[in-house]
Amino acid sequence: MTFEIPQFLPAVPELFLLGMICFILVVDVFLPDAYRMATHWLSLATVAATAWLTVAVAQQGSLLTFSGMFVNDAMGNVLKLFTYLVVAIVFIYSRDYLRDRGLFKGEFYILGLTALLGMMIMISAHNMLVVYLGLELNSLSLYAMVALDRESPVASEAAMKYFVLGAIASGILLYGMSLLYGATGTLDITGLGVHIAANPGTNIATLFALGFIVVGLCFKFGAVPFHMWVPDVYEGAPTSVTLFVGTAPEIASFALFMRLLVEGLGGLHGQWQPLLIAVSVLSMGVGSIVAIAQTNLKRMLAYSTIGHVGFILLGILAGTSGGYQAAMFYTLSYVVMATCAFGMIILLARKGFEAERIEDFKGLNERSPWFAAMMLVVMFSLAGVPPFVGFFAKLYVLRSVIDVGLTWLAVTAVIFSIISAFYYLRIVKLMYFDRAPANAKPLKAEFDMRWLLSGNGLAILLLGVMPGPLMALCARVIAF
Amino acid sequence: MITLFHFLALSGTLFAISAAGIFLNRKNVILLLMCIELMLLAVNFNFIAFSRYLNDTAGQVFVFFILTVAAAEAAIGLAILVVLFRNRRSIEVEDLDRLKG
Amino acid sequence: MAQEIIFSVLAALVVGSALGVITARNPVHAVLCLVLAFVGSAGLWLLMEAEFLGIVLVLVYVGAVMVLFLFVVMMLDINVASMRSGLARYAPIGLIVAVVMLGEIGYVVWSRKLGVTFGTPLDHGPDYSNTRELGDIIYTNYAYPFEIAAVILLVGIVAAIALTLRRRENTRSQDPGKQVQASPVGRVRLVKMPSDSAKRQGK
Amino acid sequence: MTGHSPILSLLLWLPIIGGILVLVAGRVAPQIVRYLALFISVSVFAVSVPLWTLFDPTTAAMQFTEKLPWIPTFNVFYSLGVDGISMPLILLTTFVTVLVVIAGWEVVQYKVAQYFAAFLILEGLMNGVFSAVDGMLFYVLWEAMLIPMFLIIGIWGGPRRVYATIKFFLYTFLGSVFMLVALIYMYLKSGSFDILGFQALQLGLQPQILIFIAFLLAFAVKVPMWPVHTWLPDAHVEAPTGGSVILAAIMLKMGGYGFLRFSLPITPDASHALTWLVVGLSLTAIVYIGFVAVVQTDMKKLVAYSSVAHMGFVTLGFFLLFAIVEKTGGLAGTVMGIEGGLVQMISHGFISGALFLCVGVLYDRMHTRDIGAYGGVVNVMPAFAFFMVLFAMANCGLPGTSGFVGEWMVILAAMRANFWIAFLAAFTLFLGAAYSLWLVKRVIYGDIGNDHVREMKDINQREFLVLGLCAVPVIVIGCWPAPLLDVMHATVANLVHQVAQTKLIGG
Amino acid sequence: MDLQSTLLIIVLAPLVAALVTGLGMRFVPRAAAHWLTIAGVGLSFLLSAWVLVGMMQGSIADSNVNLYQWGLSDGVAFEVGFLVDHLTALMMVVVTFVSLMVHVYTVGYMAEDPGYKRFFAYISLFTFSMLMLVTANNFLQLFFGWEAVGLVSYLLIGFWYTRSTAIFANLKAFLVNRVGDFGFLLGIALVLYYTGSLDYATVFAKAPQLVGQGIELFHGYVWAVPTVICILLFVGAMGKSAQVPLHIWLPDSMEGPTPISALIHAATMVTAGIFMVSRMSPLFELSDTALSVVLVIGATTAFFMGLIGIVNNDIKRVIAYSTLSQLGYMATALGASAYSAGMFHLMTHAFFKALLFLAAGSVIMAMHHEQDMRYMGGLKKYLPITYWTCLIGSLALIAFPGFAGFFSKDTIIEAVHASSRTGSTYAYWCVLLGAFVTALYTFRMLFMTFHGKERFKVVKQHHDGHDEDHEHHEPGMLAHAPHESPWVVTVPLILLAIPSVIIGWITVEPILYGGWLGDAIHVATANDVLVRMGEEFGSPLHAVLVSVLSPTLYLALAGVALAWFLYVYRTDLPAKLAERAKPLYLLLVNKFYFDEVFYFVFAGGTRALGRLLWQVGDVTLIDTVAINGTANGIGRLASLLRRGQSGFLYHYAFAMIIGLCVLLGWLITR
Repeated sequence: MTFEIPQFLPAVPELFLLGMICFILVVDVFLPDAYRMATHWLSLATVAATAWLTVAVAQQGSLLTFSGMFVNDAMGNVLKLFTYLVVAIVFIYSRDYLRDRGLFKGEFYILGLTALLGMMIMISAHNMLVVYLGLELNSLSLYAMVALDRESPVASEAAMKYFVLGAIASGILLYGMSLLYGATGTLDITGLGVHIAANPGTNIATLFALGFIVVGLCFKFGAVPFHMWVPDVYEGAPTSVTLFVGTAPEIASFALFMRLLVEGLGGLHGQWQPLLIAVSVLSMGVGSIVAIAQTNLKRMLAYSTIGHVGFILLGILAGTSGGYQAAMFYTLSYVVMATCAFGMIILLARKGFEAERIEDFKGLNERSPWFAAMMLVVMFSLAGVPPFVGFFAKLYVLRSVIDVGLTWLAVTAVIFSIISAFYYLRIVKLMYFDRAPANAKPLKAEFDMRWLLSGNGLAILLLGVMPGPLMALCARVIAF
Repeated sequence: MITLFHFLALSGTLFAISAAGIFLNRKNVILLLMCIELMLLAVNFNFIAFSRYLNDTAGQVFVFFILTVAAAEAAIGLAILVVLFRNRRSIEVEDLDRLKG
Repeated sequence: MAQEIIFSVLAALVVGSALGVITARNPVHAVLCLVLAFVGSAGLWLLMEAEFLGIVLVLVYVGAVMVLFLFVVMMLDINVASMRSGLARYAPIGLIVAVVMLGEIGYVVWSRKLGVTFGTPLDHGPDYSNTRELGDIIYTNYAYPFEIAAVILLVGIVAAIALTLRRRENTRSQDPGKQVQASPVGRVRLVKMPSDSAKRQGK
Repeated sequence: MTGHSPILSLLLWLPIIGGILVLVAGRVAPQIVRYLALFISVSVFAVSVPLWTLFDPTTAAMQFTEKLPWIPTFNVFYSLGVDGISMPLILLTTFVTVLVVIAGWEVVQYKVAQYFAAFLILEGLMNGVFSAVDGMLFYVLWEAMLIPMFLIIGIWGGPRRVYATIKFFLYTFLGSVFMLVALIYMYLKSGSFDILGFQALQLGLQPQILIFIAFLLAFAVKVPMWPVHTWLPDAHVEAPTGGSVILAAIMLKMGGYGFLRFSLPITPDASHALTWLVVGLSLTAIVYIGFVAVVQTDMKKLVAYSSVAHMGFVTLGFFLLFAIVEKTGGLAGTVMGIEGGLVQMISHGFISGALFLCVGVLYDRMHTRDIGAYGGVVNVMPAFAFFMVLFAMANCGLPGTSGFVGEWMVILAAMRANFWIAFLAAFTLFLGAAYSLWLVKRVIYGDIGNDHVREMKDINQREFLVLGLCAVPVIVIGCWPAPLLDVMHATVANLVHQVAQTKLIGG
Repeated sequence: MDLQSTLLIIVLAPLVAALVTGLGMRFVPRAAAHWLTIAGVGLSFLLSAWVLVGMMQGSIADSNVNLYQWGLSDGVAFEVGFLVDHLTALMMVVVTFVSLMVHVYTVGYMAEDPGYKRFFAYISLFTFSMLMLVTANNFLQLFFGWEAVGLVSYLLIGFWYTRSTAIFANLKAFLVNRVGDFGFLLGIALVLYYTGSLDYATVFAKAPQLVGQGIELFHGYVWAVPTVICILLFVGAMGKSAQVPLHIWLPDSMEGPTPISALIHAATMVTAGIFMVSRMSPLFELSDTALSVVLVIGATTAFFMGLIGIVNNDIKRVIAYSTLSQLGYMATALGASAYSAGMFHLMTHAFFKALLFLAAGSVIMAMHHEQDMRYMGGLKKYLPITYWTCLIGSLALIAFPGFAGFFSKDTIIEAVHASSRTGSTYAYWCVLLGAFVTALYTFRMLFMTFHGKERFKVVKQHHDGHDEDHEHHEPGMLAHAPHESPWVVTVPLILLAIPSVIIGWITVEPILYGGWLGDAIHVATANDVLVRMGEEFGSPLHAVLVSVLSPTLYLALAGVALAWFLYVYRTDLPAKLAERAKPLYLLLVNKFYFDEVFYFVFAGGTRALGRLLWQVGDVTLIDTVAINGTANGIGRLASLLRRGQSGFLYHYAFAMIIGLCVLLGWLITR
């Protein structure tokens, strides 16, 4: 049989990252704890270099390699770049937190980088097998990271739940893939598209497979009713891991939806739209309502994530390129906001003290007006109040939904957004209207974290005042 | 004559059984893990059957990778289980209720 | 004809042991049932000329993974007594779900409307090697997934170690980090001592 | 009007930047914060004066326009402009802000810089709302306004401020999100967010009614109209004096402004179909709320309710149009209704603002708003009593004060529509007098109520200045509203003709 | 100097004085306060007198000029301007003259009052407002003046703001007036609607077209437009001119200082309604119904308010009720289309009623602010001037032949007699018996105050009777013997006494029958009773002689006699009578229970309704149920859903698998 060596160039970033992972792994083993910083900076450098490579190898159009299993296209590259950015931020935010808790070990970075690799693979996967493998690579790393704090009972409990549910979900996804494979005779995503386009009559097995796959994807995204892991994991995991779990993977999950549902099963849009409508309404509802009853900030943010996932799904289910652009814009801006929010929690946390309870933000305005303002920006942005980016994200998806005539859905969405505004306001209220407890200490943080966090918050404002460029970017990279 | 559908039915049955198992086993996490293994087994049956009746090896390759991943998965899962047991002295599902609400 | 018999026997075995898994009173029994199920499946796979996978299933899965399970089950001694309590409470709903799932899958399967048309599986000659065929494509077309799988295994190792490895006191494990750090200064110490003659002359 | 200096942009950004400067000053040089804030607000007012002087009252077109692309993806423009409706409101805003800054001079002691900064930023946003010609820009500023107000009430507010702010925020948020949906819908129909484009848009009756209701929700909450008014008393009671002033003097006006800018011209037929609803609600506000105001025992609540009642005249005046057309078949009288409503908005801005300032003056001395705690204030504070009585009289629409002009015109117009509408509207003559003067009787007149009152000092120069600055326009507009009316004529006439012709196809 | 600027000065001089005195109160010295204001009012009096004279000689023609445009909207121009004709000129003179008198009088009366300057500022301001009202040439300005006088009246009734009764009275006065304005404003609005203008000239020109037009107020019931308009306008007049049932504020307004009672609540402001109706005669002439209403209400006021005067013991309130009654007479005249008679009585009444009030004020000063006549008596020898002027005033009031009141009042009675309008019979009997009642209460007042034996003691102890707490000192106890008031008080009395005697002789003929008021008053020939009376009318002297034949005179005399019998000769009888006719007595003492009803209906009703709407509507329904209810509901839902997140792994798994089943089921069954 004939076989030509595949083109490696498009996949250089992944390969480089893989190499660096092994290198860092080895280096880290030979490092005494005193020099652990090296791992930190090394990982950051790796991410930066990968980003550079990604930019370097990016080219027009989409380019397939590895016998069509790997695709390098504009959307993928943009999503990857954002993922790098988030992961780098996460590493910087986490450093002091981890050090204070004795978790400042190489494993965090190794697993983080492998998770990153997994996300990259998901983002540029073009074959169901690769999708599955990328998903697993990512998930397994995340399971381990959640359990990384071995002394913490809640962490291990969270990890256990995450693991079991994740395994079930991937089992379901696999079953769907197997059926799909049987129904279409191919694993290739292009092949799927072609096959479905070729025989338009929806056949029962494909639909059935579709159901399984949607469930699998929704689990990864954390959409109701497959969301149960989200609050527990967010609360149980160490905050820096929560920061990781809660941000970057959302981008990858969005990519999964795009690859599987849109590029692969786009022909079945009529079939999966109702499913996603149901899921997104449920997500928005549960997310916005249950969050009200929370006293733990991480848990509250978990529910708010669920709610936002509902909004992202709105964009996807619209099924128009405008909708996909909206969903992408929403995902990216949400990730920026979530990073800042968890960053604030880390900022407030100190050795032996987790700033997880909502009360811990009392009177922040007196302790640090600047960071209180940053948190204010995040909260109003999450609530979807202009002029912050969160508003334009909502605007974008609502537009796409109304565009396809689902105005009632838009109305439902805005009602839920009002309900959700309540608990965001509660945070602002605590920070500004309440007096700080007497024993409140001033915030201490390395200057790089301060600057980065401030920049993060200002970015939310800036993207809000000037949403044009990012929108244009989304519009350019998603053109179906 | 054994047809594709025999295998599909078998895998379907396995899948259903594993689902039922998740409902039945409320005590102990290991059994949940085993149910998941059953689920994967069902999936493998599908792939193999299809690859056979499609005369396409891809399915078998997929199974090959599933097995690999499943092994790694089991390793990590059991590792987490051990950590959990060290923290809680128990792996009973009933005891995993620290995080809720 | 023989095939049908073998199939039905093995299928019955698989299903039966699967049921055993989920109803076993004792986790050890459950693991053993699972092993049985795997063995049966391996047989069925052989029947489908997926020899390599069949063997891998037995070697890797039964031989490694299941043993790992058993090991863990033994290590974490679980009180068998409390295993079955509360089974009844969820039995009905479990049953219902199983039946519904089965019904749905069954409906799809019996509807026999799968997307592609299935030819009859062609019987390979005796010189056919399933292993070679798999090998051919795994190392060529599927090189990329293969690499990923490798990384996944790596992650498995790293994670397992990171989570479970505990440095106990009074264990003589070696630490590469420290070894590399080793320097002559830390090894030999030269102590200067006055000789007896010097003492004597001092007098 | 091209080639002019970007006054509107200045009015939008100067206060915001100034606010940030004030925040910075709060860090580096706290002692100059007040003067800086005053300087900025005054200069903003100075910048806004040319709007009046250079305004061309003969045209209905937008003036001082600016247009830059903002969000190309949505075809959203940063486009500003004013006409006879919005120009006076902008001046009102800049003027009142100066008052607020002076009023907060030594009253505010906690987080001074943030206080003034919040008001300056708020001012910029409000100017933006009044001058936005692009729907999305309008909406963004409209919502953004909530944030500083939320903080103002919440940080410097009274004991129940949390309930009040959250109620305020969610109420207004609830109202406006539906407007957002409507805006998006029309954007998809017309391809841009240009308000003038919206007005030119052809719409069937069904969508019109839905859009109208969406807008109604947004604006009715802001105005506020019965029955979505209950946030106002709470917000006012808890807000600091400055907050109440801005809230009553300007924010409420945005609702009325919205009706003229959006509801009427964009959905004329729906407005026609639902006139009964709005008119009914307005009359309810005038009568029902009037009665409610009479029995209030909290001064701020009383003034707040009276604001609701007075805003009822605004909405009534705006929506008399179709009633008149139906009755008389002509447009005569419609302009008077709308202009009356507009004048009422301006004058209410001054009067209610002044009344809240008066309450603030008392509150700063006694730290209670309970009417029962006062009595015989005139004995110790004659100068203050003079202003209080003056504004109370203006509040019950005494001729010669601005409060009279609007009510007079609206009632005259209402009579064209229907005798009974005018009849109910005229209730304000009695009710307005009842609650205003009863308040005066219990607070100002009478023998000295208690020793706390006896110790009260009369207003100082600063307070005198503030109240005096309020009194002047009240009297001037009352005695000679012609100049104010003249700038509106062209715009309102144009608006009326726009609204008078149906958008229905073939209609 | 042309007419317009003259008018401008007439109107603005008091305003300037008021502003300077009022706003510059801190800086203006005390003496300057009264000199400034007196100068202002004096100036405008002289000028208006000049205008009047000029008009009498015909050297000054009627003029109607617009000063400036107040506002323009919808093609309707709201102007501010002056309409000067004989009617206006007459009113201007009356107003400024009485005002001037009061200014002078005040210098003495308020001498010790701390609010001295404020008082002058107020009354000057009042003069300005009143002049605005009378010189108006359009409804807007009329309404302005209308409200402005109301405002000043409000301020002046509450002048002694520390008295709870005073600040209650002024609020009451303002609110009751507002009820009247309610109708007035609607009337104006209707005028604008039907004539498209608010300018008198235009409106009156178009007025005839209104006839025959109908307005459907209730479904199926159509009213004639003029009737509706006129009744609404008259409602306004009822408020200002204190016609039943909106009269209740006037007696209480006596809480204000006496000069005010003289100026505002007797001479000028309360007659604004009468003036307005006369001004609107072209409209009122279009509707017999409206006029009948005016007639009946006026007559009722005239008679029944007089009755109350009989039983009241507060000297000022007695005069106040007589004012009510006299206003009733004027209204009756209007109702009988005898507008000029109404105006004539307005003028004469202005003089002698002001006189009476000021005299009463002088008495009150002498009694150290004691107003209860039961503690007076025999003051004649202490206050001669006051007594004689007061007597003149009383004679004028009871229409004793020859005095001012005689000409006007008799004419009214005759006019009503002659009128054939619906309700005129009732009205006639009211006004006729009114004559008797008037005489009774007037001389009761006179006798109780000046005749009989002294019912007060003079306790020799130093007591400053003029400090603020004069309310509280022992009734009937005087620090020192009463003495005649200073010249600033007596001079105005005398100056007012003169016209009370002679004015009738001079003006009766031109005003009533000479058609001197000219075009200002328009009477449909069919209604014009005065013309017919004019035919019998020879000369004032003749009229006096003829009066011997009229029942009026004898009724009046009977009244006087009865008063003398009861309050000088048999002073014990009144108490007995009161016992005998208790119910009637109580009815009168409680003023027919009007106040009670009003308090209950208006004050009580308003507050009850307000409280109901607030507590039930706002607080309960909207806030508690709708708003907080929703919030709590969501909160409860949250905690409910929250329980779904049970923390048990298998529950989570169930959720997933059941969700899967549902999705699949939905997919394959569609």
